[in-house]
Amino acid sequence: MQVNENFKPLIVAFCCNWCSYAGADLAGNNRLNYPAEVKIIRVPCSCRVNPMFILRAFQRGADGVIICGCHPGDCHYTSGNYFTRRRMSLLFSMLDYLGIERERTRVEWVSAAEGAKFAATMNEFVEQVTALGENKRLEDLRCKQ
Amino acid sequence: MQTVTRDLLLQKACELLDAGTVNRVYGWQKGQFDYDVTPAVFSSREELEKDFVYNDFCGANFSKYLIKETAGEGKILVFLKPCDTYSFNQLLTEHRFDREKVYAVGIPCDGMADIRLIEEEVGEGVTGVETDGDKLIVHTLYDGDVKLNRADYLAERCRVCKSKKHVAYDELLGEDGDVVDSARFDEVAKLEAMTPDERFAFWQNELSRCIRCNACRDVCPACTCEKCVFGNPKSGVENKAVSDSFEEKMFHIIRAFHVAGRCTDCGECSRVCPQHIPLHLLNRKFIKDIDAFYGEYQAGAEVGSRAPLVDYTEGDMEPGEAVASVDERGGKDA
Amino acid sequence: MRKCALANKNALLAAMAKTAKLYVPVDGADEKSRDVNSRLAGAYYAEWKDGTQLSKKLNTTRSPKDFFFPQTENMMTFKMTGKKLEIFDTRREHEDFILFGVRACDVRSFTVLDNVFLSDPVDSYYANRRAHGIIVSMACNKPAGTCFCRTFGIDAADPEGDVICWEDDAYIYLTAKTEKGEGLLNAVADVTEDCADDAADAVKATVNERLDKLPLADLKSDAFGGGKTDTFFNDPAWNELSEACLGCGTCTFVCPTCQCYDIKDFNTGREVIRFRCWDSCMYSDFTMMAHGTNRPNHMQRFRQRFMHKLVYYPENNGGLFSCVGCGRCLSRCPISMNIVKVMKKLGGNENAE
Amino acid sequence: MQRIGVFVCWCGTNIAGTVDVVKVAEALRTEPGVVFSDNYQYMCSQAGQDMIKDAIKEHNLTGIVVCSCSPRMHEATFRKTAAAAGLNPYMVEIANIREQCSWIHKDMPTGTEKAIILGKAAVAKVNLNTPLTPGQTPVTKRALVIGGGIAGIQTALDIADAGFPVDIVEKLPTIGGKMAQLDKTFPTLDCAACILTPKMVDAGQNENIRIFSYSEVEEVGGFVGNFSVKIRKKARYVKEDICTGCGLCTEKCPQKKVPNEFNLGMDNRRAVYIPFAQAVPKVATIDPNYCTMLKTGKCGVCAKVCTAGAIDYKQKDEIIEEKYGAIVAATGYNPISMNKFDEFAYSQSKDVITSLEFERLTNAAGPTAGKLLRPSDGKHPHTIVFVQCVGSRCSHDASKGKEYCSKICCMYTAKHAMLVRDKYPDTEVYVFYIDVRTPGKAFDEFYRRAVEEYGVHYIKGMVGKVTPEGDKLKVLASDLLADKQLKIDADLVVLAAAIEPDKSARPLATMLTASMDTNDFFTEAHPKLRPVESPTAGVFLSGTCQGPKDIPETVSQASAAAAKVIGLLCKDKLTGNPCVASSNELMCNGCSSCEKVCPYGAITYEDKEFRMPDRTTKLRRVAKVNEAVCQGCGCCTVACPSGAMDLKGFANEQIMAEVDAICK
Repeated sequence: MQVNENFKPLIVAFCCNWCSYAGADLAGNNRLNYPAEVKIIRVPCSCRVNPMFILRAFQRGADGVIICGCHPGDCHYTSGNYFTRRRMSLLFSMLDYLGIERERTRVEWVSAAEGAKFAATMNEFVEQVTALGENKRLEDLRCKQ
Repeated sequence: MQTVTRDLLLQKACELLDAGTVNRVYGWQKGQFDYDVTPAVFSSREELEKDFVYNDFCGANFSKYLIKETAGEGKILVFLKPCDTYSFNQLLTEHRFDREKVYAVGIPCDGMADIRLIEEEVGEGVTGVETDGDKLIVHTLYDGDVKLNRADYLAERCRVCKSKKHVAYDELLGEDGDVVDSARFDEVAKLEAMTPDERFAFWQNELSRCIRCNACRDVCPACTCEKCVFGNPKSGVENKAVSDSFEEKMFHIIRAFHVAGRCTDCGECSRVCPQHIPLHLLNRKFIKDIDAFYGEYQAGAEVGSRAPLVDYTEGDMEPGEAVASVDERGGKDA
Repeated sequence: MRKCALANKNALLAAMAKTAKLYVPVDGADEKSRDVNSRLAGAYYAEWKDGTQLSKKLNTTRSPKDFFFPQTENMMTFKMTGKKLEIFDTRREHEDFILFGVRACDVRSFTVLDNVFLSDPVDSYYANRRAHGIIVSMACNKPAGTCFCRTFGIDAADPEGDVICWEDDAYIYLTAKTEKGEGLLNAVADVTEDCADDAADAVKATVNERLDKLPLADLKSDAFGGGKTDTFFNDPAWNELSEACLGCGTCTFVCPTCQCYDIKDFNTGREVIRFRCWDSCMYSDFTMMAHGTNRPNHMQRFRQRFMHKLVYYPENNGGLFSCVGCGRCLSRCPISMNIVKVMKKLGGNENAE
Repeated sequence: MQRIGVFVCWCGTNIAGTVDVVKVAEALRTEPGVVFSDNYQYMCSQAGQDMIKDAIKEHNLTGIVVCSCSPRMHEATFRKTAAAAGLNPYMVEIANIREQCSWIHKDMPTGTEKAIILGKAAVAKVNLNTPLTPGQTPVTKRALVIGGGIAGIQTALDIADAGFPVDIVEKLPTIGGKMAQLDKTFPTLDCAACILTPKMVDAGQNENIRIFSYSEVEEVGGFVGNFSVKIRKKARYVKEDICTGCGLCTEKCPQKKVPNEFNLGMDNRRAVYIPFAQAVPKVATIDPNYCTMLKTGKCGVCAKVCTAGAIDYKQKDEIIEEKYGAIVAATGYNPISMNKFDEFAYSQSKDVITSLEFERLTNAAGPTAGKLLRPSDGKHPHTIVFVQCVGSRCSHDASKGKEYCSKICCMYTAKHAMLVRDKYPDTEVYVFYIDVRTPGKAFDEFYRRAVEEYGVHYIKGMVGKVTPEGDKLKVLASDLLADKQLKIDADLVVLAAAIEPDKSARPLATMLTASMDTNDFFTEAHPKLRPVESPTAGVFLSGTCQGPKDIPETVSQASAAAAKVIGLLCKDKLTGNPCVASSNELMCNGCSSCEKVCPYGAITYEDKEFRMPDRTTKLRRVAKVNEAVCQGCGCCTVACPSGAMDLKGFANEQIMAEVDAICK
């Protein structure tokens, strides 16, 4: 695979309001760097993330999508992330089955106390997606410049 | 050959009509050729005697029609093959029709033939197909009568039939069968064993044929939304035609996801696809994954069962593990 | 009339391909391929390249109308810069292309489409493509069981087109019917030779003989046509006929003459692409307007499609039916409901079995 | 079309240090819908807020975007600001350009570029925002406590003390629960009855408390603040208001052979009975399963002897309907059945007993009047073996016992052992344990006293088998620390049976739409932060129905639950969160997917008639969201295949607009 050295991936991160978004805030509070390629969308719970949002992000040119929620058992709404876990397991497995690189999707549980984990996860994910290069398999050419 | 005959079904239908148990019959109506059977409502003995047919081309699953038909007055008789009964139950689970307004007669099924396979073999001049025991006699325009092994020309879904057992009926004609330990996941396992590039190429080739006619959706007994997301401009995924290769994938991923855990694997989507896209391989992937990740689950086996996507356990696999676990399984099965 | 030995068919096609992009019917996968699904999907048009094997199938699954009226077509784009709106015309002169092996029914479908798109106001998108296309038609040596082109006065033994072809065991015979056709034949003169004008008559005779024997050979269209709206519109049989229809768009999308489209906008985030795409009168949101839809139930939508083919279109187009009897809907409809069944049900005694 | 104002905050240098705020404001000015865009040093300051208010008024803004710190910080602030200027507070969106931008990026161009994108996403969202108004529902100022054990009693007393009426529903003829059966309590060894019965009397006499004893909850409808509950008051064949509790009937009743459940069947009672002397209400109850009059129509002794004329053989079950603002589950626990533990010979010998039975044997009001005598022959036992963890921590075989620790057994066994050694110093006491767990105030000291002062033999190891032989119980056990097999001839074996939630809890949870864990303990709204609330709004948890706990813990949780109830009942109206799910009836097909994932039971269905485009009508089942109950997680919106279910404030279109803006 040809790797474009200047390639900067576009990463959409869906973060639940109660844990992961707060974890991201904590990363900020502690001035923990992670790439600007990561853009966070706040959702009430990871279970609010519809597979359509993920596909939409890929359609519009995202190179990776990550969903962050409370640790299993800690969901603010008691069970939301359990549903997220099932939905995303099946969706990601399906995307993999269609030949779309599995490294472009990820679910990570990040608590409000895990600012460091949030930053580390984002650094790692960006690196992983950068290595893959541009998302070609799930792109909408009309949305490319 | 089907173990139950047209005459037996006809007799049962007339009997129930005469007794006033039902006032209509959902059955198969004969067409121009033997293979172009149309689902139809019959309301009298005369209509039935004239047009009712039961042969190797009666693959249509009537379950979904019951949503519309139970809105009418009185009870309707419906003939259900084993695989149809799963859809029947699934629709009941989703409160889609009134069970009281249906008289379900379970009928054994010996698999249904696929006219496309036959035409591919003998060419397009087919004018009729008759069944003679384990042979199909194909009448053709240019090659006379051609004899084929019936078993080789059954539809894919019938060759890997998952169940000969009826899971719902008011009355059963003939003997009930068993759930079959079928090879229906073999093709999925083969794909799983491929490299991502091969898989991508495979699906690109298949899905690029899609003409977005929506036949798969419209025939699907699990697709009973009042308004489909693909027809709703506010849904963000609405589209009438494929404008881009992305949309082919988007449509089929979303559709498969929406029926995941609810799809009974009746195979109607693949049967009706004018472009012969193996859509069942998407649905079966979800079923196979669900079985592996969360324990075996057959949608429609029981009315009221909780679909895996609206359920969870605290010890479920993490998405990363789940995807990785497919490698091991794929490798083993293939 | 010109002819070319079948052994030299590749050379003939190569010569054609030199003049313009050449599209030919091919199979989804070769017979040996394990890719059963592509094969069963049927033939389709693809660009000819040296050595491309032509499909032996009678017809393609999708009709060649795609070349003139593609499923989606961009019409223009809009761009907002700050508060300023710009409109870009995306129309470009289409390149020349040749469609090879078009069947008589499909050639007629172009006439049906022309009547709609080329009459005033002319559809410039369609006209552009049409002007640049050359139709090389091919007589149907082995019409299929589902064929009924004769019902609508189409001659599968002697199709229309810019260039007409016949094929027997040894030769392919070609004759030009239009100026465009003449031009093409001149361009392939090196790989063809002159032959008698009646050289293809034997083929024609065989085809005619076969057409006589088709299962649907007796289907008549006489009961239908312009002015018959009142005869059929309120026929109670529509309820029964439409009963099992799923309301999908399969018949519409494989139909060579269905011409309805919707115009939609796609916002890419940078610009808005205005495109048109096929629509189907079978869809519940077809021609949805602010007040709702004008055909609110499914029977009405179902009726519309067949009334349009058999009554409304002929009424507005000098009696020309907008069904060409290609049989695609017969073989592709998920529930096997089709225009033949409709005609037999509604068409009075002459179509009774 | 919206008229949006954008306000970019510098946050001193916190933002302005790495984000060119002027450029951000400039870039966002040309976004669709934006009519005003400016920046300021501190948006959250009074001056900043005034600037926003002025702009809202001056430019007739319909929505605002504040590019500032995290919404978790100042979203509420800016919503108030907007409201003060007459703008709906839910027309405010925050672009987090501090925590998620300026603080994590080092260089100005990167920070600025990202801030612009985050701002664009917020603008895109606000373009689709709609004004939201929180719903208000009145609160019925009455609470229901289900279960009349110490947990229920404490909760009821606390609520009643705060001035709110409260009803206790108890399925037995008296309140008191398990604690009434206990002898002494650890670690202070004060007598259970002495501390419990005054509370029972308090509850019985409190003007704000009604006790429905011998009653069960039959149906629960409604939602937080507005529950309506049907209570079945079972016929006790005694007029409660007339019975004086004199007990004459219970002495004269000729049916003497009824196993006494209060003493766990170790002695008998009459067919008409008062469970124990301090019962509240102190009213007799006729047991229809044993009463000759009720079974055969012949007898009537109790009616004859009752001077008050309280006996009523014709009494019927009564259904009481009442409205409540809050419901507290206090359904308690039971020791598990010993059926699956026959290695301990529970079914083979009367001298193998459970700890609760042991409590009754040592209780002065028990079958032996407090003398420790073997049930089989009434002799004094000289060797007693206590077996810990019978059915608890059974992770190796979850089908046999429970995986969890029952928490109270270590302490009550230490108590039992100590009491035996105190009263009967000639008795040898062995305790077999896996671990001894004594976390609690004065707990470990208590246990150490048992070992060190009272000479109880604590042996780490499990009892493998108990075999009755003659009048002895042969106990085969292993001593893990000494690594040897032990054989003990015991006179009495006491099993510390695991405790499990009462069987009535599961059907109750279904009625309450409250969730339970796999062990049938009620789940908390949050295991750490909301431990006495069920995820279902308005339902609270008290005592062991939520998990194993001892008396002090139960009482503190009971009071905590009461405090939560009081907090709720104090309000005249409940203001909801307007960001709740709502179902588009025209698109819903009633498939029930949403209902199945809702943790709050906020979704119900109704059959509704719809006018179709062709003017026919169609009856369809459609989902309805109870906005007072919905907490707005949005799980249902994804479960819904048609997209009929959407979440206000985080609608599909809004989130996709954000995605689009970010990916532009």
